[in-house]
Amino acid sequence: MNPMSQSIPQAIDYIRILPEIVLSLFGILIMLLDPVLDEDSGPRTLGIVALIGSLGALFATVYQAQFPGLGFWNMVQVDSFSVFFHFLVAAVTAVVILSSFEYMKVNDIHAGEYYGLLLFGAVGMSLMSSAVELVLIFIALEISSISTYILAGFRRNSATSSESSVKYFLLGSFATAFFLYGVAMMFGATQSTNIETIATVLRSEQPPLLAYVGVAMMFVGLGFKIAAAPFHVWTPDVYEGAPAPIVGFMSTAPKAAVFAVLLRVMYEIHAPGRIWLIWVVAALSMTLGNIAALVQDNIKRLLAYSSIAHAGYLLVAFAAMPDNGIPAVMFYTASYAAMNVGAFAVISHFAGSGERYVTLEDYSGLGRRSPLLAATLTIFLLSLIGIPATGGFFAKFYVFSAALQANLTGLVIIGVLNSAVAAYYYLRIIVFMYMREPHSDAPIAPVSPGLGLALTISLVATIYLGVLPGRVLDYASRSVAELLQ
Amino acid sequence: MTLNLHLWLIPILPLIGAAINGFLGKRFSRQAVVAVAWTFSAAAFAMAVWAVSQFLSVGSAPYTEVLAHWIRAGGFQADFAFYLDQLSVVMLLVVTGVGFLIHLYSAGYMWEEGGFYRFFCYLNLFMFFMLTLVLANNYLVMFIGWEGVGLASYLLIGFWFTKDSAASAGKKAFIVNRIGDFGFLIALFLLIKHFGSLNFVQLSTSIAPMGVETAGTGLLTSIGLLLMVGAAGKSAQIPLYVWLPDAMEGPTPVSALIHAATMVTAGVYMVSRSHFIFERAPSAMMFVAIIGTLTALFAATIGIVQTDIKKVLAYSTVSQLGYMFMACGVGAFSAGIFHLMTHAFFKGLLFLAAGSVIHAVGGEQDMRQMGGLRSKIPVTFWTMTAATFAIAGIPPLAGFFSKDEILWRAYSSPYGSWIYWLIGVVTAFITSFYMFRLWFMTFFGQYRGTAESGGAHGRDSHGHDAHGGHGHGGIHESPKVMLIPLVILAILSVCGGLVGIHNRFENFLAPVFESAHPAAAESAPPSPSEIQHTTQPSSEEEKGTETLLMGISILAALAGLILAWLLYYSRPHLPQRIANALGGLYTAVLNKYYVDEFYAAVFVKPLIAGSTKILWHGIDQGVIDATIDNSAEGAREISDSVRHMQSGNLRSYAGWIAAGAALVICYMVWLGIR
Amino acid sequence: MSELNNSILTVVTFIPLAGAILLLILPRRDRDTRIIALITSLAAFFASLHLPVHLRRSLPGFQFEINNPWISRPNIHYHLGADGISAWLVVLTTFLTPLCVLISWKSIQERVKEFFILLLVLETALIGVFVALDLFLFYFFWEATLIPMALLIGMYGHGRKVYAAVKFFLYTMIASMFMLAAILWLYAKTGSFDFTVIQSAIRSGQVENFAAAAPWLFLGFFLAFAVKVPLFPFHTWLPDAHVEAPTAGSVLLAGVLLKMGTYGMLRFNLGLFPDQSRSNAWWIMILALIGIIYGALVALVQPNMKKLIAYSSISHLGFVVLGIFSFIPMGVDGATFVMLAHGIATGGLFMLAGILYERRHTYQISEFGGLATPMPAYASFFLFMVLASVGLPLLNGFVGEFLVLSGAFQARPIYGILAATGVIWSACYLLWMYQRVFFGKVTHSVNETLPDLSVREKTALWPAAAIALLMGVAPGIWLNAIDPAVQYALAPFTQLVSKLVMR
Amino acid sequence: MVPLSYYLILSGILFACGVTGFLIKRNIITIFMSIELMLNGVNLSFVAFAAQWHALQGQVFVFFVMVVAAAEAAVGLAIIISVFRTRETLNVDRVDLLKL
Amino acid sequence: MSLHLVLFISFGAVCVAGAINLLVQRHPINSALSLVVVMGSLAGEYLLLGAEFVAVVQVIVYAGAIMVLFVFTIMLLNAGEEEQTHGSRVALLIGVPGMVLGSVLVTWVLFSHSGTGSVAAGALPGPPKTLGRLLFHDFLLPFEVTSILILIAIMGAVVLAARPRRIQKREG
Repeated sequence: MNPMSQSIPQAIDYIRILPEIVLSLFGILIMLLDPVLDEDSGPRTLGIVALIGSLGALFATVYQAQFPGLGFWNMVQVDSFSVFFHFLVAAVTAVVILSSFEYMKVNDIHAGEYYGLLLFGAVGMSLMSSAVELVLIFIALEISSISTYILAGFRRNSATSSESSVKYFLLGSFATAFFLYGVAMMFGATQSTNIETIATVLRSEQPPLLAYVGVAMMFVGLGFKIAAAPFHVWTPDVYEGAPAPIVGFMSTAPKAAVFAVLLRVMYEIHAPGRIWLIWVVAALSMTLGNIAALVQDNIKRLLAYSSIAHAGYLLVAFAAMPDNGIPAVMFYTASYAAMNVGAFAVISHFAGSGERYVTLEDYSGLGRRSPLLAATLTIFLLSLIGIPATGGFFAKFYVFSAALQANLTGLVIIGVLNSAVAAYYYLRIIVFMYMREPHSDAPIAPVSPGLGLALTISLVATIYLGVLPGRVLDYASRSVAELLQ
Repeated sequence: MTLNLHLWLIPILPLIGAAINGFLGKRFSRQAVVAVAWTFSAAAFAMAVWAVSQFLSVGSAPYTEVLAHWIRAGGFQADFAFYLDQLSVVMLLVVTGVGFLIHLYSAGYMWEEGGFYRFFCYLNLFMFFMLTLVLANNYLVMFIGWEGVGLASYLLIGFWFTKDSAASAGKKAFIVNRIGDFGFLIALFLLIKHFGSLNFVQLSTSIAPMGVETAGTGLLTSIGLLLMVGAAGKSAQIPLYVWLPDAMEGPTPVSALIHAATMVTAGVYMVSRSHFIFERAPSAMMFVAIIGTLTALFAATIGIVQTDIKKVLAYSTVSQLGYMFMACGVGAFSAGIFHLMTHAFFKGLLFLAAGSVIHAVGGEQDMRQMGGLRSKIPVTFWTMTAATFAIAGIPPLAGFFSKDEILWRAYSSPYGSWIYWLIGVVTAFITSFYMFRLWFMTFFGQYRGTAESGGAHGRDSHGHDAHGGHGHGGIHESPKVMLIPLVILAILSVCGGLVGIHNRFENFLAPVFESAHPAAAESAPPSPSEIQHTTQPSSEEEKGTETLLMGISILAALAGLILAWLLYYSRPHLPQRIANALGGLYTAVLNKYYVDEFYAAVFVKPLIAGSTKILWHGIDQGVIDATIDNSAEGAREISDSVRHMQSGNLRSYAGWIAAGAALVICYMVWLGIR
Repeated sequence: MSELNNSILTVVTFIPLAGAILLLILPRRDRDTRIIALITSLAAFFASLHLPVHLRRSLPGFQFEINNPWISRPNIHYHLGADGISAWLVVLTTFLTPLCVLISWKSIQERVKEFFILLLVLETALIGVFVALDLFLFYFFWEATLIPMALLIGMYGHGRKVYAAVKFFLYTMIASMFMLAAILWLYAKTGSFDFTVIQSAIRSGQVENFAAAAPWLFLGFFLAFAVKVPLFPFHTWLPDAHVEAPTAGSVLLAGVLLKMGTYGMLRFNLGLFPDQSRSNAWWIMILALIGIIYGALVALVQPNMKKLIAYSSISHLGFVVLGIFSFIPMGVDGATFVMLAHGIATGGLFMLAGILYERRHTYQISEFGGLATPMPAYASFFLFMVLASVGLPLLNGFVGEFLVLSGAFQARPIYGILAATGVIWSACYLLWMYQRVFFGKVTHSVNETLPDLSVREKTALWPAAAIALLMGVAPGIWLNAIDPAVQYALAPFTQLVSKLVMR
Repeated sequence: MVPLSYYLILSGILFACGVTGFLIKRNIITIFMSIELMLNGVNLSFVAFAAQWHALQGQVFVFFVMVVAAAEAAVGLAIIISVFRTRETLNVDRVDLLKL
Repeated sequence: MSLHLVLFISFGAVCVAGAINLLVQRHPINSALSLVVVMGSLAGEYLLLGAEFVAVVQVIVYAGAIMVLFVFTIMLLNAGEEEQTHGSRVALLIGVPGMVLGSVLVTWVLFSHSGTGSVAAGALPGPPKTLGRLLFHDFLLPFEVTSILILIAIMGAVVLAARPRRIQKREG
């Protein structure tokens, strides 16, 4: 089964998983440091270590990009596609770590495990994007999921946090079981768990019925992870309960990774009959997400619904034909990551200790109380609406034009109408911030340098993607060309 | 053409005056203000005289002067260009002359008023617009003046703006004029659409080849009708005359200048300016004639019972304007213009004299509060007398010639008919009756008012605060500056008619109205100008009838005089009895046939109510906004129901997922076995 | 010179933005903020004067063009250009902004910095809308105007400001979504956003199944513009927005923002879909008519001064749409001219209303009366502006309306006649309002002591008045630039006509 | 000789039971057990297919699934404990602070 | 009726019985025990298929370690009879029918379209040697990665199960 002659992995193999290695090493380092550091200075140090780790992963990714190819006997494949997602995951992790510093202090969360889990989770997500073997994909998926299960429950003293954790965990495992069953059927249908082989088998002849069911089951599992309707039900509860920075993290990085998997599974193995399945799911997600968000008063929950809607937009691109669709997806994940992480960073700062201030009412008059913070959040929200000059606009733009080129006019119309509806609830937040008088003029804590840096980064990214989206998109489409050749 | 008349200076001069007074007048002393106003109006008059003399000296060929481009868009073109021919000569002289006199007069009349500079600013502004109107060489520039004089009259009527009645009168005047302008505009659009130009000369040349629209309808007819609508608005003809009586809220000089001598005649001028259209649209002509005739009679009847001295004059103005339109309607444009001129003299005079009377009795306008003023204010009395006899048409005064000319044309012209003539004569009778009524009530009998109280009375009657402050008790003759214009105008209205003897005036204007005969004249009724020529050496029986009719109209005038003497001098108690006898009719006439009330009930109130209830509250808020808000509400409800999917119960969530999975599986299986 | 010609549009467009950024980084000191804002806007104004001055009247098509690739995929170009129409609209914008700064000098007392930043950003966006020749860029600026305006209303307005702001935002946002869809379709089929490229592609019939899609595309664009104008059924956001907006907001809203809609119709609906425009003209003109009369009648009965002016804007913009869809050069010239004239006149009226609001903090007409006595200068300015928007000859309102009406009349006489009644209505509602506010005796004792115009206010009002007069006396200055552009824009229609004639 | 489809059916039944358990059981721990049940079902089908294709990845996969299940069990039970600590109940129907 | 079939059916019967018992039992302990039964019998099925290694691991890891963990937790939290609350109509009205529909379909597919033949007992040649080679060579990476998974599991258990630090502080 393995063409390779040598029986032990070579250096090149390790390079192909270099980012993962870096991340895990730093994770372990943190775990080792955690006990020996003292209570006060500890968290900060650990945070910095973790930051270094994620940055290391970033550089490792860049370095790795020069050595495309398969590694570990067709387990992982490094191509610009995987590099893109590696980069994304590492970057998101770094920003989230930055934005976590003060959150940890305010909510005194035990830093060690927190950062460790972040890094390990990042390992899983990175692996997902590069794995070409269902076994590995499965394990990576589990790594990222389990770490996020735990992170969701990290606000130890709050009932909601543990509740969100348990809900996420049980439903997640439930979905995983589906995914697994799907894999089993795929295996049954094609005698293999390697994506390449599966692809060849499925391409060769009319795929057996078993394969269809397998795809269906896998789609259920993955659809759950990306919070696509009707498998989205967990999202609002979990996002509401989980710590704000973590929500920023798990609404972007794992999602991106799962989308990578979905791309591989759906396109590379030419899963039969994907278009209409995704069509319906996309329409459903957009509509449900946006409509439900209209009346939300808890901002975290509101953004949770909006993330469902955004998953819908992403799926629109999925439904489009690959050569335009996939770049659109990649771009969308990138810009969505930028704006959502940023938004949640602001929220996490404003929420205060124990996340007391998370309702819209609390946001009234924010424009007066701290203009800069409000302005930042406004830009992120505008990007989420899809106003030009922000990443969100081009994301939607590429998605819709891809869909139009695939003659999915109906879907585009639904999407456009949805984004019109969506404008309302994002606008509500802005209205509260600028057009309402503040209830309490309790001074807002000054933004810590870490958070400030995080906000700046995500702001710059959002604007950059909105003003000069060309390079990113070019990269994406090149990688897709590789992927599909 | 070699000679350059600098016509543009004539309107511009008053404008400069207006600008100076408008911007700086506040800081000026009254003398300075007057100086400015006089200088520029006088300059305009002088300029006009000079230009006219030049014009006549070089053989009075029509003269055009292009000052600058104005509108040039999409092939259409209208320039600031002026045009001088015999017709505009007459108007020019009348406007500048009478205008200047009234400037003189106003200085005395308004001396004590607040906002002195404002008044003269407006007055000069009016001169500017009126002259633009008169000198325009195309309809659009004419329209500038047309609207401009409307504005000026709006401002001047509302001069005492603290008085609500004055303010509303001004507004009413402007809006009613606007209704007329609407017709005017449409006419212009028609002209543009079909002839691509608004220039009088070009139009007349391009219309010249067109035949007479005997069918009674057609392009020119509709243009004519629409123009007449405009004219009716400006010259207060039925049904748009309602604004003029209210306009008497303005200071008396204004009434004299704008609402008697010049502005209100703009309609007549415009119609005769457009003669080349009307001559080819008989039915339009008939329309004009009928409107004119009816207005003449109608207004005259109202005039009988008015007690406010200015209101009487106002209605008489309306009816006189009716005469002029009657003239135009029967194709006797020159006669119309002739009457326009004489009317400018004697009606201007009447108003000024009335102003002098009011001034004398301290702001009182009700004739029942006057009487016996003959001795107290002799100059005013004599000038007034001249004017009264003139308007009544007692030969040999100005009014006689012009009115008689009109009546004769109305009878003899191919467009005319004996009905016009009959009504004309009746009107003439009524006119002389109510004019002499005014004359008798004002100057004869016992003085019924109280001058001292008059001073106080003046305050609220209109802003004559000055007269209270003036400190003079009793009735007094007006200052020189007011009397001089009276005298001049009196002379003019006595002998102004003589220019009309042996159709001199006609022949003077003939080139204008000759300029464009209808083509195929033989098929059509001969044009008035032709008539004029054929009637030049009029045959015997023609002569006979003319003299006969002349006699009748003179008799009518005298009858009016006698009747008035009877009722208001020898037997002053009679009128009341008659009034009681007539009862309902009398009150109807007294209330001006309830026309204003009618308009208010039929147009104004429904409009306001409709827009409020139906449009604003109904459609805007009731339908559109309601739809928006309801849909938003609906969206919110849907959203609320959707979020209940999130029951918070883990097992329900699992249920959703399982169901979803089932659906997906179904779909894929169906896909597979298909 | 030539390189200036190439860069001038960029300069004009981004001067205000630069000022805004400057304000952003400078510490908040209110007085300096105001002064900087004023200087910036003035600079923009003088820079913009370059356009009409150096515009070649003889050349058809766009000038001062700059066309650099911006984004490779999709190939979006930074393509700016101006013709006679847009050049003057730009100048209108840059002309009104300094006045807005002056007029809000005192009235804005808190969050001054934000206010002027928003104002300047708005100006940049507005200019951009008029000069963008890349559909994408156009849409970009189009949306960019939305946020600052909404914030201006919502943050500095009064009364139900939030409702107004949200209403304004959603109306326009949702409508422009349809335009976006249409633009995307065009891009998907032509692979370009460049206006001229798409235009030529359409005219040469290279766009596949364009015929089928054209009606929808036309509607997509039209809806976005119609809401902005606003045409009859979509107009209800305007009165609310105006009443609640701060003075400067209203001035720019009425003065420029609404023109975006009509400009869009003229440039894109006519430019890209001549046949559709022609076939849809009849109902669009009917909507415009309804707008004219309906707006006027509702204005007639408004108890609120600002609302009245707002409805009058609806009526006036109806004229513009009518003129545009008459396809007669006269009419379109007039329509463009009305855009400018209305910008000045109504802008002036709103400024005056705002001045009164500063003194009395109400717009209710019933609160006033006899104001001509305490504040004569104010009264005369007000009267002047009223006359200008009533359309008195020699003032700017007349020329445009006259051309529009005669154009409409030539196209469809009945429409022309009905529209001409607007002449009467405008006189009715404006003069009535004027009478109720200024004439008669002073009814409320508060008003007896109202101070007359201050020097600052006069400096804000004089330019507007002067321009209003100049536009009325010498419209040629504007028309000779507008006319060629219009002729060029209407070329396909005249061709169409000639084709019909040939058949 | 037994048709492999029997094994597959058995796995299907187990999986279905697991799903049912998730749907109807109230006790969180029991629900977690039903998940394990599902996983077992999956495992069985893996092995069965492996037997069919004589491909050992099937078994390897099962091995990994077990490891994952173990890890999940550890984490899951920890989570359940923390929930119990904050909520004093194991009944899912009572764990619904987060809703709508 | 071969021995193989008999054994399959008997194991299968026990297995299904256990599964159903898991569902019907009200007390978690009973459910846990019935789950053990299920797993044990599954191990039997594996043996029948000749996957000895899997069977053994099944017994050791699953029936052993994991279930012990379960029982331990149940004891720790001394969870009692589950009360009959009616929290969710959705689960019953939508979930269960969906489940039934889905499983019917899947079962049908597996039965008729699985493309599988029939095997003799112990058909799968799975000597641990080859399996080990596969595990440590081809699947080396996943194998190593599982270590991280377990690491996470440990951390998670520590974090979540440990009492909140505040409380500790209060005590100490």
